Amino acid sequence: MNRNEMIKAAEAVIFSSGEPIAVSRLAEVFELSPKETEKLVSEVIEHVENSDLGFKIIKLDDHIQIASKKEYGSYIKAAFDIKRRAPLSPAALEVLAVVAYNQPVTKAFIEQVRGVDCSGVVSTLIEKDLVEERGRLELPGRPLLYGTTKNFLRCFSLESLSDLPPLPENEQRETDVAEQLEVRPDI
Amino acid sequence: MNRNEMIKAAEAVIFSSGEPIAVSRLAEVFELSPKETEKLVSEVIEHVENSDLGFKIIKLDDHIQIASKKEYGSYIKAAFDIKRRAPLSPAALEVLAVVAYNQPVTKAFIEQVRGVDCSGVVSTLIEKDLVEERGRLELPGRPLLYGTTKNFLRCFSLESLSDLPPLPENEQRETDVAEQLEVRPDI
Amino acid sequence: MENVILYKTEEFEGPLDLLLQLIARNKLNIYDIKISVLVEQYLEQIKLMQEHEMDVASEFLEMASRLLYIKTVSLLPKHEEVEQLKQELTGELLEYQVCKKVAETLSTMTDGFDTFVRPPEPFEADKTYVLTHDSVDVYNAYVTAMGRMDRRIAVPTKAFTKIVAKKIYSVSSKIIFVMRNLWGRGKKRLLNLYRSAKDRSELVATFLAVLELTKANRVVVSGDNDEMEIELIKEKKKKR
Repeated sequence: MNRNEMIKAAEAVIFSSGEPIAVSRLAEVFELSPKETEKLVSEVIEHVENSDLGFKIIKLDDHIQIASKKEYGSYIKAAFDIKRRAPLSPAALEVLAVVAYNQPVTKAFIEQVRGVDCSGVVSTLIEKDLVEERGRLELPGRPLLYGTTKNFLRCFSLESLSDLPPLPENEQRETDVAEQLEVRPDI
Repeated sequence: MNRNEMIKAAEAVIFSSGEPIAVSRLAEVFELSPKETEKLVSEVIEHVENSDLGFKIIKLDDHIQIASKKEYGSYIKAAFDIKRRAPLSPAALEVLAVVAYNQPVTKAFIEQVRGVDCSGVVSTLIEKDLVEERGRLELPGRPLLYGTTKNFLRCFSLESLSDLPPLPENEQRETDVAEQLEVRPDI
Repeated sequence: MENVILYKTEEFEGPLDLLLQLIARNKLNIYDIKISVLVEQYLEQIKLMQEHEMDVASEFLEMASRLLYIKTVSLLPKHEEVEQLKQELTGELLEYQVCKKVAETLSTMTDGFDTFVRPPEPFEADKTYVLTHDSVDVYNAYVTAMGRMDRRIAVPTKAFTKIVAKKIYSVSSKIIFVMRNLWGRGKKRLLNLYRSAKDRSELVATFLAVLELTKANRVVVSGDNDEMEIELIKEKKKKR
């Protein structure tokens, strides 16, 4: 592999790592001595620097990572804020509803109801501070339990969970199903 | 803000986002018209391209994202101990094909075409972020609809769904059968 | 061992896949399927799967009964229905063939999953949801989600009573029935065997029993249409 290719390969590796990556790891990947690795790292830094992009390579002790340049922070923040204003997806709203009416519930319960995997949606709801963890269920595997947050009450104009619109007739069946599935604890 | 600065700020935003970011979001952040934004995006792509780095900017539908270049994949896998990602099974590819060309589709439609149950395969494709939920069909039972993700476009080197290769020979018949089954919504 | 196909079940993506392979192997015309050839080989294959103690998915059995039904109907004096049934099958096979071809094309298009992206920058952003909704939105979403559950879970007990109440006839019981019928006279009109059948399930079981016995060289069926006769093969006549 020629030098240019090695520099680009190193850039790809550093880019793909969400966290700072140890310089020693690069040494292993490219089978280089510590000294040669140092040289490669400085060439990578120089290459990215010269390209004059919106992000740069930073070195922290013996680790290295790519980060956006501080001077563009306000734009990054603006982009995040816009994203925050995006409404919940229908799938997220359904998962939220299942949690709200049955809390505390396990992921297994939500998946049983919806028939599809919901890990991604649950993490998003936690990030948005609409759902939170509520301890574990005392069953084999000790699955995590989830419930809604105070922010959830605020976003849906509720003073308390008892203000949730009552369910028609089949509220009873509801409980039956939960018992049947044996994933919902009696609390 | 001069042009160069704006290009770099956009790069910072795209980099920071990690996941695909909507071009319309960039338009909001930089307060540009759709046309101006398109121009900005193509300048960003060109700038990163000319810098000849280990990663590049890719377009996915109306979103853009930074991704490592394919040719350095083996180094990334080595660095992060990623096992060779198992190729998709024939079943998974078939389900993906049905979803890609007919989206949004219900599980019932996929099963009709393939003649076998596909719940497990659909869940796997959702976990792999190749397929996602797309709301529900307004029919009794309100079945979930599925479509392909942006990650699907990236993994199959497509800029948009219109880049999918044309169907072999009986394309017409395809549509006829779909209508006949009456499970596909007109969208 | 006869000329059977030694595929494993895992090699078929489903009954349609198996049928396509049989059609290709026998160079059959997909637009005009020779149902008798197909039924025979299809059942052979299913039997092979069962012999290898493989879990034969219900879809394979469903297709078997569908093929048998088409064959049964085609044996009837009046069989306008056959063309339509065959056309439906052809349509499904063509559709599935397109699906397979596209899947193949797609498999050549992957980047080998060799490009990588990175997670968002750890940014001290507050991702707390800020929009407000009416509480009815949660209610509606819940009803939608549960609507699906009603079908998925609440259905079983009631919905299955009909199916459970219905008598299912096993092929083996019908083999005994056919043999018993032939034991005395050794020969009988085929239609008479079917006459006592009370429903489709029993008819199919009897039909399958006759096929099984024919294959095992215990009986021979001759003549055509309603003149068909079934005859018991005596021990000494039996081949090898």
